[in-house]
This record gives sequence, structure tokens and C-alpha cells, in this order.
Amino acid sequence: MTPETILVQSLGGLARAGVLFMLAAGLTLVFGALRVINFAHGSLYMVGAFVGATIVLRTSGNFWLALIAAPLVVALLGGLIEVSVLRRIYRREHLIQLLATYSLVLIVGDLVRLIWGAQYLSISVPNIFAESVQVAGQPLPLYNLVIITFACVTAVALWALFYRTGLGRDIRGAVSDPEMLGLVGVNVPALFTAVFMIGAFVAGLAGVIIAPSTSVGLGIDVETVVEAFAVTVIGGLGSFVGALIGAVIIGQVEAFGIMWVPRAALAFVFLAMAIVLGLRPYGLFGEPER
Amino acid sequence: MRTALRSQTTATPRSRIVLSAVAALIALALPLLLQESELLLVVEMLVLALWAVSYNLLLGYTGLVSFGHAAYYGVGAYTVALLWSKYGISPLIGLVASAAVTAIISFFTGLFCLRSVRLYFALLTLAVSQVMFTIVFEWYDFTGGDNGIHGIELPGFLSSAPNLYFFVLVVSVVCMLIIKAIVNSPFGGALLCIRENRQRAAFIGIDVKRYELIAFIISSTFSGIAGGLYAFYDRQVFAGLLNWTKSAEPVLVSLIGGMYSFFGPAVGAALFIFLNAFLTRYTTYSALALGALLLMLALVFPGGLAELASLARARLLRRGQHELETDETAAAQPTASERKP
Amino acid sequence: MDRTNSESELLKLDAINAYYGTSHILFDLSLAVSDGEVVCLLGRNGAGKTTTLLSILGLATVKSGRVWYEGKDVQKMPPYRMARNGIGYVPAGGRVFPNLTVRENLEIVRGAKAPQRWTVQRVFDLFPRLGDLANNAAGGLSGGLRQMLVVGRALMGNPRLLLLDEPTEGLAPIVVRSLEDLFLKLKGTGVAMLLCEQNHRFALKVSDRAYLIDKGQIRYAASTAQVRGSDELHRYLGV
Amino acid sequence: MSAMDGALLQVRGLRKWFGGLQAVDGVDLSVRPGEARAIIGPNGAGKTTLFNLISGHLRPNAGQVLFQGRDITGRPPHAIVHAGIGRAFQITSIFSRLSVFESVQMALLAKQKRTMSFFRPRARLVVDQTTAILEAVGLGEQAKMPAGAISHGDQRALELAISLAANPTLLMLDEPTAGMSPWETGRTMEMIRRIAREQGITLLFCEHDMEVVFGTADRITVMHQGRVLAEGTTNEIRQNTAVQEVYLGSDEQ
Amino acid sequence: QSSAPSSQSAGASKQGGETVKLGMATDLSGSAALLGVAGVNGVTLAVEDLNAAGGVLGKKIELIVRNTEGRPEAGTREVRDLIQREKVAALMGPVSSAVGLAESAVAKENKVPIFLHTSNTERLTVDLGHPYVFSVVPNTGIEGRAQAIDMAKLPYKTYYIIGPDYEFGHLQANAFKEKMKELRPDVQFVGEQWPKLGETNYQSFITAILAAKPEAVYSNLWGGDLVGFTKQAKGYGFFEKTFFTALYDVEVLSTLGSDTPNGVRGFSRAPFYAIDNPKIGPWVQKYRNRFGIYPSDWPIMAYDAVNLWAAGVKKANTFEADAVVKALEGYKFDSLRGPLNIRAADHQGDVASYMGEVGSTDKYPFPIYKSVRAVAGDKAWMPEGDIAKLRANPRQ
Ligand SMILES: Nc1ncnc2c1ncn2[C@@H]1O[C@H](COP(=O)(O)OP(=O)(O)OP(=O)(O)O)[C@@H](O)[C@H]1O
Ligand SMILES: Nc1ncnc2c1ncn2[C@@H]1O[C@H](COP(=O)(O)OP(=O)(O)OP(=O)(O)O)[C@@H](O)[C@H]1O
Ligand SMILES: [Mg+2]
Ligand SMILES: [Mg+2]
Repeated sequence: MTPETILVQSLGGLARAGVLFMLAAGLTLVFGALRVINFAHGSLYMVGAFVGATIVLRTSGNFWLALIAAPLVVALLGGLIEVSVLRRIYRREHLIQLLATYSLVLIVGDLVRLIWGAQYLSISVPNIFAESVQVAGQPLPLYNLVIITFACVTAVALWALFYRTGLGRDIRGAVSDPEMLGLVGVNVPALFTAVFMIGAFVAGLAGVIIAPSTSVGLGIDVETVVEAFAVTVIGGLGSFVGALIGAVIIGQVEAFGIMWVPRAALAFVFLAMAIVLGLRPYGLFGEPER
Repeated sequence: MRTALRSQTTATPRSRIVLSAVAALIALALPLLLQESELLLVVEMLVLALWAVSYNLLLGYTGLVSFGHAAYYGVGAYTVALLWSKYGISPLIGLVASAAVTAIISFFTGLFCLRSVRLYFALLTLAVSQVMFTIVFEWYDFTGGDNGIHGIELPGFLSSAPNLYFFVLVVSVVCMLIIKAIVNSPFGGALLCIRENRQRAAFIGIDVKRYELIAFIISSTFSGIAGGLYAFYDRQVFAGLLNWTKSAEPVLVSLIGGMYSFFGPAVGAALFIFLNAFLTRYTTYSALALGALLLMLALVFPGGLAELASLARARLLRRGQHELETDETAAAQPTASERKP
Repeated sequence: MDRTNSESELLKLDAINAYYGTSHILFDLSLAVSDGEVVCLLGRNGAGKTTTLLSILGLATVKSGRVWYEGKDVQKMPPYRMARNGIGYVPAGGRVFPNLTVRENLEIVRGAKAPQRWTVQRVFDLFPRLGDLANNAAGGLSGGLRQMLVVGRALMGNPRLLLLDEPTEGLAPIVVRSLEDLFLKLKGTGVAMLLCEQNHRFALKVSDRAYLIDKGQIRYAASTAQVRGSDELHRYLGV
Repeated sequence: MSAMDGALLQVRGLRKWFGGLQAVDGVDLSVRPGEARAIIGPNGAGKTTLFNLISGHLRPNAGQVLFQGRDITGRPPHAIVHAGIGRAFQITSIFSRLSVFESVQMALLAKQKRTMSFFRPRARLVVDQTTAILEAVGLGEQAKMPAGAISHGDQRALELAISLAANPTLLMLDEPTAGMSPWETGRTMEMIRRIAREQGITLLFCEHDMEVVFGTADRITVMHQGRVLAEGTTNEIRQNTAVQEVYLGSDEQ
Repeated sequence: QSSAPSSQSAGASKQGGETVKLGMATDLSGSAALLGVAGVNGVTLAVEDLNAAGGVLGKKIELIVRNTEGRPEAGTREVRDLIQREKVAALMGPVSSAVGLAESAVAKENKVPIFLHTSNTERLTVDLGHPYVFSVVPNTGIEGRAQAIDMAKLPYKTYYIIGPDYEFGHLQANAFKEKMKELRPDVQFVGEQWPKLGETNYQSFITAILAAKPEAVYSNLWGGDLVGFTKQAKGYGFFEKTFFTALYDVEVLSTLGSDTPNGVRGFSRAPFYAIDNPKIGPWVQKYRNRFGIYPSDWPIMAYDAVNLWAAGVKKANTFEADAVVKALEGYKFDSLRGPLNIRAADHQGDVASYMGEVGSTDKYPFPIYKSVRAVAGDKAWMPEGDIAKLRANPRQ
């Protein structure tokens, strides 16, 4: 393998990591604060992609509008879900929440099919990013760099939100004892709605970002959510840094793995997860249980 | 724990005998009452019921959430199928082998996965099962890849639907009764302690990891038998049997039926299969309908059907003896500590 | 019962019946706390003290009866609004936010607006050991340190009424002594308190009045002077 | 502070730090069989941490724990239970959705190594023993209640019952009467003393209630900032000015 | 001999009343849903046409559609229900071959004919073939070999393969490879990649392929996967660096639109504009009137499937399954794609495969194949002799 190949291969893996991170970050945020394993996160991502692609197709190519509007739509959907479903079950056992979010996967999946049909959508990369850049004498899609940049911005924004703002402190407080949090004067229902909407927003954003580089079709919800979970777990639940590193690991393992053992492509994510958890049973940046 | 309590307090032997007798009569009469396709639906229910009950030994009784139990179900099914297709071994022997094979595999996977706890454990089981899925999926020469193995031939006496039904009925009911005995044994009690409070369990002298491993193996073994029975039912196996989407089934079914009730998951299984079959008859959007039903269940009866049943029972009881039920219904309330990690 | 007239009643429970599931815990329980008054609620384990506090906070199932605070029925009021209206709660068992630092545990509070506002620094002055551990995760605190933190956290809300559930549990004698001083000082600043205690010596020292509760019912209500050494104290507490 | 021959429990140079914090900083301790030893000290002195180190909940960074002459340092909790050390927790740690009865019953079965039995119904096992323990701690009436639904004080009693079920040689109690009413406190300590005497159980306990400490302990060890500040009989400790200063407060005696 | 729990009534023969039922359990959810929906369109149109013409043997046809969600076990369950409760006379196949195999097994047990139009693993008709299964879709063998026959003329010597990781991808690519090696012993296969079905990220696969520097890349990626691959590959200058061919059908090309790489070689099963048969033009018009879109490959084949069954019934003059099967063996069928021979040995129609270089056109709102070629089915299907061999010793 030449150094150029390694470079190009790892850049491809990074772009993948970018998308995975954006998904995992939302999952980790929602899990961290609400203690809800949100299976429907992939569904929100799918809705983001469909809404984004539809906006672009309807406005004959206005990607920027989609980039703002679609995540907002998804955030609103997230708010709706939080208020109408999750809010009623925070105090239930975790598995009941799992049941609820799983049923949301079924519902949203079929609703998307009902609204958009089975047709897959495709939008083009916006013109200014449609170019290729030369790296090590090879053309590479500029859009990959856009994805990576977006992921980095998301990472920093979420980290700052979590550790540098009062909202972040409230969220971390909610992690352990939401009831007590209410009793010290924090409007917990509103906080939870906000957190879920932020998570949904990021998922929607990921959906729009990914849309130009692939086809938007049914089934991308579950396809992605499992991998995003793997990333979250590798990094350690509730840790943004972990999600970031986990995403990079998965991205690189996939990128190089397929060059050595193409037939194992299906399993790379899970092998990586098994190995990391085998070495560190609570993920790279997770907290060991007290 | 409500079952645990109940075993000491309610359900007098007589009412239980009557109940069992009625159930047995219905079970015997079913082949006369149902069409073949409906009878086979019942067979499917029995298979899933056994799987769910064995899964619930982990979920409801040990407090371990596995997201990868399809691996053992699938391995059980493939054991029957491969022994038949590669070596011409009778599926009956294959069924016994499926228990042995899953027991051995789950010993190693359990040992590995149990290094982690809680959600990490859950996702580690998922990872391990997906690796096993990939092996089955990719190993075309041996397993037939994603499309699997078809046309498994059963011994002659199982070639009629009623006979197949009786066979599956006997195997699954016997297995469930064995699991029930385990649940009510001191070992089962130790599992409950672990479920409630792993740390405290260790401090009363329970070797937590060891008990969890044994529970994992027992649960996986019976899941393997359930998978073996699936191969009897469908006479084909395919890689999807090991996939994570399949792993969701016992979880869902246990939650639908109620994970704190022993037969809850079995009832949940029956309902799940029925809904799946029933809804597809009327709509091609059955996932939407199923999702809506599940969501309602989660919102209104988070204790599953078992909660529904105990509410109904409480209402009946209230007429006669007001005192008795108070403990139980109080227990149904989630305690404040439940939400804490 | 010597109850002050209703104008000055800050908190009033009127014939509360509370339940856990179907088990009836509190029976027609009534009590009142006046502005700036310290009232203690004494009773054996399981008598219903915690349940009384939870009923006030809307965290227990109250099937009949009313809870008035500042003359308003607060039963439908969400917990955070109670906190912002000046109800501070000190739960039993050192219920801190374990994954926040000691400092964050204090900063997270959104309490009532008050002229003499509590600050993190004031709490640290009060409990210097906490100040030393300001940036440590509260989950690592010892039982007693948690108890101090929980009291400090309640103060951060600038409460007008403090609901205290066994604040001295697990505290070293020397700290209990300082809490005594603190509560008397707080009383001086006009903070009313409803204090559930097992340490009746402590409770009677800081309170104006006492209620004795047993099996979910108020059995005796009197001034602390009357309660001290009374038969009822012996009957209901076994001392 | 001499290491005595024939000590039941001997702790040598035990250290534990959390990050930069020296929670236990070189503790030596020796407890004789049959003794009732209290550990007191300001909040955060390291008492619970010391208990955690002895009972196997935490691994020490340095030092040794000897029990009946055998090194048990860093053994897992269940092994230490079987070696004969029982423990009750400061923060109540029970089996919320098991009944009170079952909780104690399981503790008995676990200690008797009868939990590896798969097909015998457990409902009828060790019923008398369980009932006896429940009666002893005054939980006879609550036997069928879910452990999570009894009051705080009753849960403390249950905590104790579970520890007693392990039939320990050494019973470690972390603030056994915290949260108990005076009536229950008196009753509980009386019971503990009685059971300890009858069964020859050695007691090691922390407590902030001085009446309990002085009424129960034979000897007292005072900890401060992770170290042993003083050790002696109840009277010696009562008189000790250093102890008064950091812990008791000036006018306690 | 079958050990199946066999039903007493072989549904099909006991048709009473004025209608006859036709069942279809296919994949209407998940990533293959588009094909399932398109297939249902084709079947619906065929049923409407037959009913408009007075039905079959004077009976109106009633279509019952079920969603299998791509799960074989659902296929088994639904088809069993369709046969035993609904008493359908015949079945139309699903999309996924795994579901197809499951349905085919139940059809065989219950002796009800099943007509495949989309799922196309060769195992369906060959290895696990039985009297009641018919296929009007180029199976993996036909399709792979047809591409090799056409591509053998190309100068390339090093090939790379990328396909979706499931039965279809592997079997079809194998057929291509074997035929290619037979026709061009000098061709080398330098690598393979198998992204999972429904993959959205092809970056690493693309760079891995480019790193191997093949002269040509053969792919049987399809649908949304192919759209994603194409878009991502463009940024890497993929199509300038290597020759590429894949399943660019009407659907993919209309989705890709301006993102289509000019001149890329496509192949598919029934591109309507490339079919040389007078029936197709009016039919496309009818389809557009009915559904408002141009037909992709799938409705055309599904339409043929229904009509093949109807033709069999008419010829046998009964709905009785065995008679219909008999009637169709060796039958010459007038399909939308022209005359088809249904081979007796495997009940496979000698359907053609189509290929050409993609370019834009003013006639249609999507790019089409230029210089269309078709390889006839009987040039590419499995020699009759091999069928018996594989039936005795199936590939697994
Ligand atoms: N979650 C619960 N479910 C059912 N019953 C409960 C629950 N919590 C408490 N109880 C019951 O309510 C009664 C009152 O309990 P409460 O906690 O209010 O007592 P308390 O006076 O605070 O006692 P303590 O001093 O021990 O804390 C007790 O009899 C107890 O058994
Ligand atoms: N898991 C932990 N992580 C970090 N710090 C800890 C941990 N456990 C204890 N500490 C710290 O170690 C010190 C000793 O704590 P410990 O719980 O042993 O005190 P204690 O003597 O039992 O106090 P109390 O009488 O209040 O219960 C305290 O400063 C505490 O904050
Ligand atoms: Mg209380
Ligand atoms: Mg302590």
C-alpha cells in the first residue's frame, strides 16, 4: 500500500466518521440527559434527509435553505415526540422507553413511506462544493471536506453547550436525578424537550448533509442507527469526546478493513466494538459503574 | 417480583389445576378447530413463546438486557439445518444438538460479554451476535449465505400439521416448565437478587458474574432449542434469523407480555405473531399499525399484558377480599429508586 | 390546637389523605407553618413524615385534601415553580447530583428572588469542608458531606420555607452543633421551616412548635416547651 | 495500636486514594475476637472507605487486610462474605422488589451455599430461620411487603437483617442507626448487642450517635483525614482533647 | 419425496364463484420497496386488463397483495395464508430472493404455481426448482453470462467486481466471471468488494478499487445503492480512470439525472425504450396514463408474469394447478418483450438482457442507453444438462 493510498483511504474514512459522529452525538446527548435509548434517532435522520432532499428538489437546488429548514423541521418533530410520547415515560423503566422508541421507528418508517412513497430521492452536491480537490495527485471530492468541517463544528458546539453553559450543567444534573432537579427550581420538562430537540436537530442536520452524496431512500433509518450506537458505545455513553473518537475509529476500521478482508465488511463495526469493549468494558471515555 | 410474591400468596392449587386442565383441553382440541395455516400460526407462536420465555430469564429475572439473542436462536436453527443438509442427520437429533451447540457457544460469548455491565453488556451482545451473523451470512459454502438452507425434511411422523403442532407443543411446554422450575428455585432467587442490586447480591455472598454466566447459558440454550423448533416449523433457515432485527423480537414480546410475569412473554409472543399475521391481511402498512399499538401499550400499560391482567384480577378481587391485593398493587408502582442508574 | 390565624399561615395542609398505590398512608392530616416559624414533625420510622413532605411537593398521590402555600393551592403547581416560589427541600439520604461538582450542585439552583441572596461563597463559608472540595464530583463525597451539600443547596434557593427531611442524619456531632446555630440564624432571617427529625433533641432545640405523628395521623401538637418531657413524646417516640 | 497476636481482623498500612485525595492514608487496625469496636471521626474522615476496603468493595492502593490470619486483601466481596465478614451499608442497599422475607431468605441461602440448586422450589426453604431473623429486627409484620416500599427506618432494619443472615464472624455496620427513631435505635442496638453476644459476633461499626457509640463499643478508634487519630477505651476517647476538637465539639462532655 | 405437512385441498382446484384470486406477497417496505411497489403496479395493470377483457375463463380476477417487509418468514406465513385461507389460484413472486425461496417452498408444498418476475437467484428455478415455479426475469445466471458475452468484445484485461453483499450480487457476479473466463482466458479479476445491501457510504470502496487500478469495473449494484455509489465515485474521477458498468435502469437514471456519468455502460432487464416489440409502445402509454410515470423494468416483467399464468389457464382450460403447469411447459408466450419460450426443464423464460452506453436524449426526461444491444436468453441460460446436476446436488 502506497502512502498516497493510505492518505486517500483514511480521508474517505474521515468523511464517514463525520456523519457517524453527528448521529452518535445526538444519541449520546439524549441518552446522557434523558437516559433514553432513542432507537428512533435513525428515523429522525431519515426524515431530515427526506425533508432536505425534497426542499432542494422543490426549490430547484436551494441547498442552503434545506440546510436550515430541514433540521428545524426535524427538531420540531423531535419536540412533538418528546412532548407526546417520551414525557409520559421518563419515570418508567428504561425498557419501556425502548419499546416506545422502537415503535416510533416502525411508525415513522411507514409514515415516510406513506408520504414519499418507495421512491428514493437524489440531490446534487451544491455547485460550489461540486469540485474535486487534488490530494497526493488524486482527485478527492471537496464535499467530503465539507462533511468533516460540519462534524467538527457540531462537535465543538455540543461540547461547549455541555460543559460551558448552564444548560449543559442542567442536563448533566438531569442525568442522575431529574426529580431532584425539578425541586431545585429547574423546569425539567422544558429542559428535556430542549435536549431532545437539540438531538433531533443534529440528526436532521446529518440527514441533510449526507443527502447530496448518496441516495435518500427507505431503510436508511435502521441501517444507520445501529452503527451510530456502536460508535456511541465505543466512545462511552454520554461522552462527546468518546463519540468523536469512536466515529473516527469506526470510519478508519471500515476504510482499511475492506482492503484486507472485503468479505468481513458487515462485521467491522461490531468487531471494533467487541474489541474496544473487551479491553475497556465501559467504552473509551465512559465512566465505570460506581 | 410480583410473580415471586404471588407464588407465596395467591393462585390456590385448585384454581391452578382447573386452569391447567382447561388449557390442556384447548391445546388438544386446536387441530380440530383450526385450519392448517392457522394451526401453523399457533406453532409459530409456540416457538416464539419458548424463545421469549427463555430470553426473559435474562431480561426479567436477572436484569440483563441482551440485544443479540437471535444469535443463539439462529445457531439452534442452523444446527438442525446443517446437520440435516451436510450429514443427513435427523432433525430430532439435531434438536438435541442445537441445545448442546448453543450451550457451548454461549459459554464463551457470555464469558466475554459479561465483562461489561448494563447497556454496555447489551450492546456487546449485539456486537457478538452481529459477528456471528456475518459469519453465517458470508460463509456461502457452508451455510448457504443470506438465503440459507431450504427444504429440511422432517421425520415422517411430523409430516402432518397436527403432528408437528403436538410435537412443538410438547417440547416447548416442557422447556417452559423447566425454566419455570429454575425461576422458582434458590438459583432463580439469586438471579432476582442480582437483578435488584448486583452490589448487594455480591455482599450476601453471591458470585454475581458466575450466576449471570449460568443464567446466560441456560437462557441461550433454551433459545437454541426454540431456534431448532423454528427449523422444524419453517423447514428452512436463513441468515436473517441471527440478525439484530430478529433479536428485537424476544425483547418486544417480553415487554408486550410483561417481563415480570413468567408467562407474560409467552402471551406476548402469541399476540405478536397474531398481530403480524392479522394486520398484514388488511394493510400493507402493518408496521405503522403495529407501531401504534406498541406505543399505546408502552404509554398506557407499561407493565405489559400482565399488568392488564393483574388490574382486572384486582378489580375482581376487590369485590370479595379487599385486603389481599394491596401489597401487590403497591408493588406494581415503580419505586423512586428505579429511575436512578 | 393553637394555630395562628390564617393570614400569617405560610403553609397549610388541610385534611390530606395520601396513598402509595392503594395503600393509604396519611389520614386527614392537617398542619400549618406560619411565616418565619420553625415547626418540627416527630415520629417513629414509617410514621409518615417523608410522605407528608412529598405530599406538599406534589410527589405523593394525594387523593383528598388541600395544600396551601402563601395562600395559594399548590397541588397542581409543578415542582420547579414551588422552588422558585421559595420552597426549599432537603431530602433524606444526601441526594446530591453525583456527577456534578460540589460547586455546580450549588450553582444549578434556581430559587426565589431575595434581597439577601445566598451565594456559593456563603455556603462554603458555612461548610468549609465543602469549599475544599468545590471542584470534586459530589458523588465521591462522604455521607455527611453530602448532607451538608444538600442543606447548602436548599439555601441557594433563598427559601422562604424549608422542608427538611432528617438533615442531621449521619452528621458528626460537631456539625450537628453548627447546624443548630445555622438553623437558629436562618430563623432569625425569617425563614420558616418544617423539620422532620429523629434527633428530637436537636429538633426541639431549634423549633417553636412540634407535631407528633404516628401511623399517618397527627397525634399531638404543641409548643416545644410543652412537648419536651410530655407523655406524648414518650408514647409516640419512645423516649 | 500494637498488632496483637490472635487478632480476628488485622489491617496494616492500608491506603486508598481517589485522584489526588488520600481517603485512607495508612491505617493500622487490629480487632480482637468478640470485641465491639467503634470507628468514629468527622464526616469524610475515611471510615466508609476503610469499610469498603475491608469488605472487598474497593481494592486498596497499598496495605494488607488479614482476617483470621488469612490475607483477604483485594478478594471479591462474595468471597469475603463466605470468609465470615458481613456488612451493612451506610446508604441503604436492599433488593427493592423482593419481599422483605425473600431478601433475608436469599441472604441465608447464599451464605449457606444453597443457591446453586436449580429445581427445588425455594418458597419453603429456611422459612423458620428467616422468620426468626425478621422477628429479631422487628420486621415480622412487613415480611410480605416489597422491600422498596417500607419506610426508611424499616429499610435500615432490613439492611441489618440481611447482614445478619450471612451469620458473620465479623459484622461491619456502617452507621446502623442513622435515620432510626430513638425508639428504634435503642431497640436495634440492644438487638445487635444481644445477637453479637449470643453468637459471639465481633462488631466493627461506625456511628455518629454518641449514645450508641459509648453504649455499645468496647474500644473506639478515631479517624481523621484518612488516618487514625486516637484509639482507646470509651473513657479515654471521651477525655481526648484532640477528639473533642475535631469531632465531638467542645461542650459534649 | 416431500415430507411437507400437505394440505388436503390444493386450493387452486377448488375455485368456486365468479372470481378467482391471485396472491402476491412482496417486499413493500425497506430498501427494496420501490421494486415491490413497481411490481404491484405491473400486476395490478395486468389484472385490470384481463378483467376488462372479460376475465380468465369467464372469471374476474381478484388481486390480494401482502407486504413481507423483506422477511422470509413473513413470506412463508403470508403465502401459506394466501393459499390456504384465501385459496388463491396462483402467486406472483416477491423482490428479494430469500423471500422468493421461502415462498417458492410453500408453493411447492401446496402445489400452487408461483410466477417470479423480480427475484431472480438461479437457485429458485435450478437448484431448488420444482414443477410449480416459473420465471420471466433473467435469472442471475442469464444476466451475468449475457453481460460477459457482450463485454468479451471489450479490450479490457483487468476487472474489478463490486456488488451488493447478498445472494443476487454473488451469484450474478459469479456467472459473469465464469462466462468471461471461458470467453476471454486472458482476463484477470484483480479484486472484489461487497458492500452491504442498503449501504450509503461507498467512499472507502471507491478508493480501494482505484488503488487496485483495474481497467474495468463490473458491478451489479442497483437502485439506491447504485445512485449513492455513482455520486460518490464522481468526486474521485472514478469514471475517467476506469471503465464501469452496472445495473443502470430507468429508475436509477431518472433519479441520477444530471449526475449520470456520460457514456457509462448500463445493463438492465427490460428498458421499455430499448425493447423491440410493437406491443410495448401502447402499453407504456397505458402505464403512464394509469400511474403517471414511465415504467421501470419491474412492472413490465410483473405484467408478463400475470399474463403467462393467464395464458396457461386458458390453454389448460382450467385453473387446476397441475394442468396449468403442464400447459406452460415448453409454451411459447407472447410477452411485452416479444415471444418467450418457457423451457420445460426449469420453467425459465428465455428472456433477453439489455445493455448500452448511457447518454442523454430529448425524447425522455432521463438518460437512456445509446447503441442498445440485447443478448437473447437462450444464448445465456444454463445448459439443460447442468440443471439436473444442480438439482441433485444443489449449491448451498
Ligand atoms: N414507595 C412506597 N410504596 C409503598 N409504601 C410506602 C412507600 N414509601 C413509604 N411507604 C410506606 O408509607 C409509610 C410512611 O412512610 P414514610 O417514608 O413517610 O415514613 P417516615 O415517617 O418518613 O419514616 P422514616 O423516619 O423511617 O423515614 C410507611 O409505612 C411505609 O411503609
Ligand atoms: N468513590 C469515591 N470517589 C472519590 N472520592 C471519594 C470516593 N469515596 C470517598 N471519597 C472521598 O474520600 C473521603 C472519605 O470518604 P468516606 O466516605 O470514607 O468518609 P466517612 O468517614 O465515611 O464520612 P461520613 O461520616 O460522612 O460517612 C471523602 O473526602 C470523600 O469525598
Ligand atoms: Mg422519612
Ligand atoms: Mg461514611
